[in-house]
Amino acid sequence: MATPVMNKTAGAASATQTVTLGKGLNLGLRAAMEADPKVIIMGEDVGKLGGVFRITDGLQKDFGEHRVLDTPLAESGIVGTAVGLAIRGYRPVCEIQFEGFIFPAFDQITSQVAKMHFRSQGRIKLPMVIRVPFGGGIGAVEHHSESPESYFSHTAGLKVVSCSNAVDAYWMIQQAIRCDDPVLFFEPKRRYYEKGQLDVDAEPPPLFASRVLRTGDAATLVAYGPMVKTCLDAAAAAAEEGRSLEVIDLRALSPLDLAPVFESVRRTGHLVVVSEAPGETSLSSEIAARVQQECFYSLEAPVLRVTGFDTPYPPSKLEEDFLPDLDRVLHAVDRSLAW
Amino acid sequence: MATPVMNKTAGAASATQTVTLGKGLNLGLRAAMEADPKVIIMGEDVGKLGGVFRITDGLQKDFGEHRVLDTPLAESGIVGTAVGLAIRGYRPVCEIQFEGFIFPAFDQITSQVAKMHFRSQGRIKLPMVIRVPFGGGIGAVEHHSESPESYFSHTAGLKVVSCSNAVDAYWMIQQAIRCDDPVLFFEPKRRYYEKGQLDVDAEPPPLFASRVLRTGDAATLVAYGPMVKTCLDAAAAAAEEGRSLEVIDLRALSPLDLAPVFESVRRTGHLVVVSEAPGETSLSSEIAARVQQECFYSLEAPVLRVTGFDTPYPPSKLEEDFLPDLDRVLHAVDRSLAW
Amino acid sequence: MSSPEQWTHPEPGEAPAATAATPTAEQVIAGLRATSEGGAELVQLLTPEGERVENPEFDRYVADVTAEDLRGLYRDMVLVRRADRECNALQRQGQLGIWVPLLGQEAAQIGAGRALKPQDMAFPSYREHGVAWCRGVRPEELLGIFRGTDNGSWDPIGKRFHLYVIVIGNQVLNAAGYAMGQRFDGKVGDDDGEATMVFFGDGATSQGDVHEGFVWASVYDAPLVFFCQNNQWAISEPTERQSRLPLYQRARGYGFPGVRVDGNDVLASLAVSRWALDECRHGNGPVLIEAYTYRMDAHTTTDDPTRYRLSDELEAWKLKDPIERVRVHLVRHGDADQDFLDSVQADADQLAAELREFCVNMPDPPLERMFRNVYAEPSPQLDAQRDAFLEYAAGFAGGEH
Amino acid sequence: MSSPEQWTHPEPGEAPAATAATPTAEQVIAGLRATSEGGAELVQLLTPEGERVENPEFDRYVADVTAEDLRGLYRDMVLVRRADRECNALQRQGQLGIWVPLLGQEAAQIGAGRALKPQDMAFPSYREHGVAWCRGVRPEELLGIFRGTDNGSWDPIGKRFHLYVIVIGNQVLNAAGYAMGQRFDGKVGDDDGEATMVFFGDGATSQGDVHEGFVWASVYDAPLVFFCQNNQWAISEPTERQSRLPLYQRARGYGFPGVRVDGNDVLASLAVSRWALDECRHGNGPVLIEAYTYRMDAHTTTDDPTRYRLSDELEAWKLKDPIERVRVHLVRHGDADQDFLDSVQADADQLAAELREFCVNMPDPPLERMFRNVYAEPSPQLDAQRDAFLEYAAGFAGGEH
Ligand SMILES: Cc1ncc(C[n+]2csc(CCOP(=O)(O)OP(=O)(O)O)c2C)c(N)n1
Ligand SMILES: Cc1ncc(C[n+]2csc(CCOP(=O)(O)OP(=O)(O)O)c2C)c(N)n1
Ligand SMILES: [Mg+2]
Ligand SMILES: [Mg+2]
Repeated sequence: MATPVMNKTAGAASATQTVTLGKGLNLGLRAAMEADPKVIIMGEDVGKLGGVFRITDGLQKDFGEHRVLDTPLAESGIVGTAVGLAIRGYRPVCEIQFEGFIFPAFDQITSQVAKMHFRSQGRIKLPMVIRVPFGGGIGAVEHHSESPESYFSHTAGLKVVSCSNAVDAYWMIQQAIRCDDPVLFFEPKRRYYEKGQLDVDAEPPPLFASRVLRTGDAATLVAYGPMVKTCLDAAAAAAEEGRSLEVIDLRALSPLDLAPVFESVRRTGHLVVVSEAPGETSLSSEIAARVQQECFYSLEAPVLRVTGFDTPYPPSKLEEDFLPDLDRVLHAVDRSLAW
Repeated sequence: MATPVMNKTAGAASATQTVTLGKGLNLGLRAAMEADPKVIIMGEDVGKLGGVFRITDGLQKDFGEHRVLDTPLAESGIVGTAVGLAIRGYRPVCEIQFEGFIFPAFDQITSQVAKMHFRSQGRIKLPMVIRVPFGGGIGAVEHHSESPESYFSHTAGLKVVSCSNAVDAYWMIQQAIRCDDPVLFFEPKRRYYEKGQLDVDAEPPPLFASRVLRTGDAATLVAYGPMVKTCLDAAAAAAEEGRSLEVIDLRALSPLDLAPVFESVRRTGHLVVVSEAPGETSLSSEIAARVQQECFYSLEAPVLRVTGFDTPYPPSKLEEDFLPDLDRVLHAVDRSLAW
Repeated sequence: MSSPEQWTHPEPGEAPAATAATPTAEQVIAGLRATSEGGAELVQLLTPEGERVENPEFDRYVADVTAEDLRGLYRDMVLVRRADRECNALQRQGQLGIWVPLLGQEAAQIGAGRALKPQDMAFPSYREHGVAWCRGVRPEELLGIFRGTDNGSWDPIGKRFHLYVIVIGNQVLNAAGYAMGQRFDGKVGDDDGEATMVFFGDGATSQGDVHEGFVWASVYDAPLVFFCQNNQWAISEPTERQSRLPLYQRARGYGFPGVRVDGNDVLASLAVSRWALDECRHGNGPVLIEAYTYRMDAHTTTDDPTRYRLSDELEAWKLKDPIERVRVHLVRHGDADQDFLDSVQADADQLAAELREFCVNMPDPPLERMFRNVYAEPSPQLDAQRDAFLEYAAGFAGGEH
Repeated sequence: MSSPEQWTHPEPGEAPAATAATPTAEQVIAGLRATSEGGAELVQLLTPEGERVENPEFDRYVADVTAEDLRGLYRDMVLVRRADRECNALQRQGQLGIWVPLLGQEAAQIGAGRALKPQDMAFPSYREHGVAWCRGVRPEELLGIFRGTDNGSWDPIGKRFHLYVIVIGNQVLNAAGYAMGQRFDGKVGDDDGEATMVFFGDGATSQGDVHEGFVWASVYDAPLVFFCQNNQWAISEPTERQSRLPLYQRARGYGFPGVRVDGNDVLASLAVSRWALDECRHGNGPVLIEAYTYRMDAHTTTDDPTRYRLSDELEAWKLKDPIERVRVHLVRHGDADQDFLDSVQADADQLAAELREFCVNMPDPPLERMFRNVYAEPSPQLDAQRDAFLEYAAGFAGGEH
């Protein structure tokens, strides 16, 4: 599946290189644009500026203004015109500057993007990607640190993914662009500068598959996006206390790939789901609901959730208390094991 | 709390009367407008037409065009101007014509309505109500039969309620209007014509409280809005087979009032949650997640959910298969009891 | 309505006329005049009495229209009206869940629809049965939407006629994007260029998406014709609830042309639409057309107009019926005899009969349809749901399913 | 930019000038001219050289402005610029997480802010530090937003200055609703009438909410002044990405006045704002003002303008500095001596010193703040979350919290 791109980029980039998550996205976008002339990028400030996070850095210079569009300032317009371009045969990649600004586009996403293939009985495909930098921890002002992914995983017709590291970032963005379904692509902005070892000749795992990043038998930790690193750190700390935790990166938020989670929980009997989003009616609720049903007899304690609180995202001086951290994750593990 | 209204309407209406759910809302809106001159109604076609469901029938005629506003055709405009009117001291009641058309207003609701009180450190109150006819079963075209309540129960800062019968409709709409928080008010459109016995002199229960509508000991059914009647019918059918089911009407969708549910599940050991909304990342997920944690040792079977499928709402000829019905509810009860 | 000139060069101290909730007498009069006449800048080629009036700007766009062509336009209008009335009756008889009447807007839609070239694309709202007809979409293909069996059964790509869109305004942005694509593909610039036409109503002009469509189309020079059918009403709300100015003047704020055409004059609608599409296919888009017409029936079969408008208004508009003026013109010029009129009527009746026959025999969709085409690539989660449900449903041994 | 006249009466066959992704040479020139001059209809009372030019329409609105008043406006601008620079420095030194510079827009904001009467309401975006100053909001009260301790600590009701709004366009609809309320309350119609002014940028004009604000305000005759600061840039995007026409002309599509004022001329901004507010308080709203100005610093402290604009542009605008022209005017007319200028500078330095002192001593908010004021009426669910978390946090014995 990844073949055409790999060949192309293999030439462009050295076999293995150290890249940040942000750079992985940038390289992945470049590879996708080289692989398919129908791939275009649209958004605010994605051109000369390269986006406020520089994820599209250099792309307009190399691919031109008709493939990297600095659009007018309106998100419904960005997504709504992308729908038309996709119908016309393009594969638009829309950048939403910060997750808090996706809501003006919510109507186009729920009413048109999510339903087009269904309502056209499969005659229209909408191969479009909506990139959304999300999550907190960067000391930003309002609307720049939220986690709205649950709104989209509740919306049938959309596929939703989130990358947690540089290597996944490089592959997942290309796979999302090649996917014939509309994909919401959530990028953990606080992890844009985390480094990873990228081998562009490697064979990537499928896009909609969760992955066990660390094996363990005492309890299972499930997370996605920015919280994956938090969970890996927690597992490392727990290991020092002789407690082995399994860590699973969901990667696919909708449809969920929970088989590895069920398998893990059947072994450990304990599950802690970690997410920055407020817990109420969230993705973490869905995971808890599914696991308690699938693993009813294996669970030695209820599925516990470590999430943001059911409040608006607080002023940034308070965010480290709002966001799940290593201590809160381990505290939940303790509670689960002591249940 | 309800006193001023009761006195006013007691004069207007006879002690006990038979009213439909829609009429209960109409009388409740009238009572609220009589009780407080700051209450205004805004929406599309709410004036002369009285709304497409006639819920505001006669109100513009009696209260004037400055208290019942036929607005331009744009939902963000309706909600966004209502925010300003609320800041100015009004208590706007916005009508969204059908739930499928609330999405253009989603940005104003999540970014301004939900956060205003928090971000102003309590200096600004937004006592506004957004009325949303929701749910299916009426043989309508696209966007007229959906159940978007989960988007709002996931949004901190909003309060969300849904009425299931004529008497609750009359009281709950008045209580929502008197509430100093923004309230999303979901009306089960397929039940607008269900009748109830309204006594305007009765003392209504609090707004944000769930209620046990039928007691039983074999299993617990939890629902809200249109599915409450479905559950009551299922319980009646089960009773004939000598199986007593408890039925709880949530009424408050956010914040949830789950104490009665926990209490019930501790007795029955079995819970089936019923909702028309697609199950993925929904209110039904949240309830399952909370109950499995609170009642871990009481549950004799996992919390089961009977919901709409994870698909766009289908063409109406298929809706009776999409929507949970008596059979699917009892089928789930059987599975739970046989677990 | 008030002339815009007084606002384009504002004089301090001078006041805009109030046009809000409670209109002034002057406005009521202006409004009524507008409603009966369409204002000074209305483009009209055929009067309600069937007189052909000269128009130096737009005549050239219909100079090639022969009597044969005019008979064709007449036939189109008679047939789509007949189909519309049949569907209305089918709804009354319980064969359709709801119907959205076209009655009164035939000329606006046939004029626009016939101006479209094969390579052009059209994005309808939900009332464009006449445009559908011109794009080769059979009335039968619309029925599923209203009977609840599907969301429209035509191929939107093959017919170059997008699916109906119900969320007011959404399609305007989708059309702007499609038109941008036509330009990016280098399909704009000469007589063979491509263009797109998007349809929406007077009420829709208030939606943010329509504004954003104006912004995108103008900054990207998209070959897009905004075809606004001002049928005077958005369900129960008159156009005054949406705008102070005639809607075609909205374009002045964006820097592209806006024209008001008599939407009950099929020849004028054809001419202005051809002009607008030509502008677009040559790279001079976008263009806004306000087709000034009237919704002669209810908003939908579930609506009750007697609650909000006077029958006099309807009577006034009946005198400007879009079909009648063409018939009178054809007959007066000896371009149509009774045989022709009868044959058209016969064709219309046959169309209606076929439509009814088709409708009453439409099968219900199979259960699996619910789970089909949710995604283009498989979703194991959804497949599992489907299998479980089909197994459950099978349990009823077809009893109630 | 191209004159709108050519569009208001479209000639078939005549083409709108292309203004899209790749502008024509003619446009580049027009654009540059506009950028350096602001176009023919620019209202200017004080030239960059400090010359007072006559304006028959707007002079009357500043006829009462004394030398004392002008010194006050000068002082306002010097102080808000000094505060702005201090905050910029505080961000560089890590005392603020981010800062949104006002630099260059002092005249537009002080002119508008001083035109507001006590009974008027203002809805800012996020760059309105100068307007805040005029509403009696101390710079200290803005700091929490940028330091991350709160979302603004002033009382928006008491100061009649709403909280900053970051989601582009949202506040325009909120302001329209507030202004409707002023009218519904009968507070419109005479010199003591109330009005509302809402602030937004050039980029914001593309948002659906801004359009809907135009629609609502016009159909409800809301006493609302739309004050658009066109500072030429929306982060990295020039105004050409948002519109073909000068932004003040957008009002032509809605039927209310639109005026372009020299946003670097505090006297002109004051005059035009007073006129617009008067129109509104007398019931003749809404009105659009485009304050033609320039963002002399980065979009925010995290932005790097060198990636997208030439320094020449900045140099050209420095010649039109909003403060300098007033200083020159005052001195030339002997209305200000060195002592005055020095005293203003001293006041500015003291303000900056107090601001810094305040900033570095700002306490972090308490944990409970996170759970406070989410609702006006209690939420048992949230209270339980708070109690559990506070108990958990206490477990760390204040160690890391
Ligand atoms: C976003 C949205 N809001 C509300 C509705 C409900 N609705 C359906 S048609 C209509 C009126 C539309 O009026 P207009 O745009 O003039 O088109 P017309 O029906 O007159 O052809 C309304 C309010 C909708 N379909 N979409
Ligand atoms: C809805 C929304 N989309 C995107 C952003 C990110 N953003 C912040 S400021 C800005 C540019 C605004 O430009 P303009 O309206 O001209 O105001 P200025 O900053 O120049 O004062 C953008 C895109 C936002 N805050 N809100
Ligand atoms: Mg209409
Ligand atoms: Mg700007």
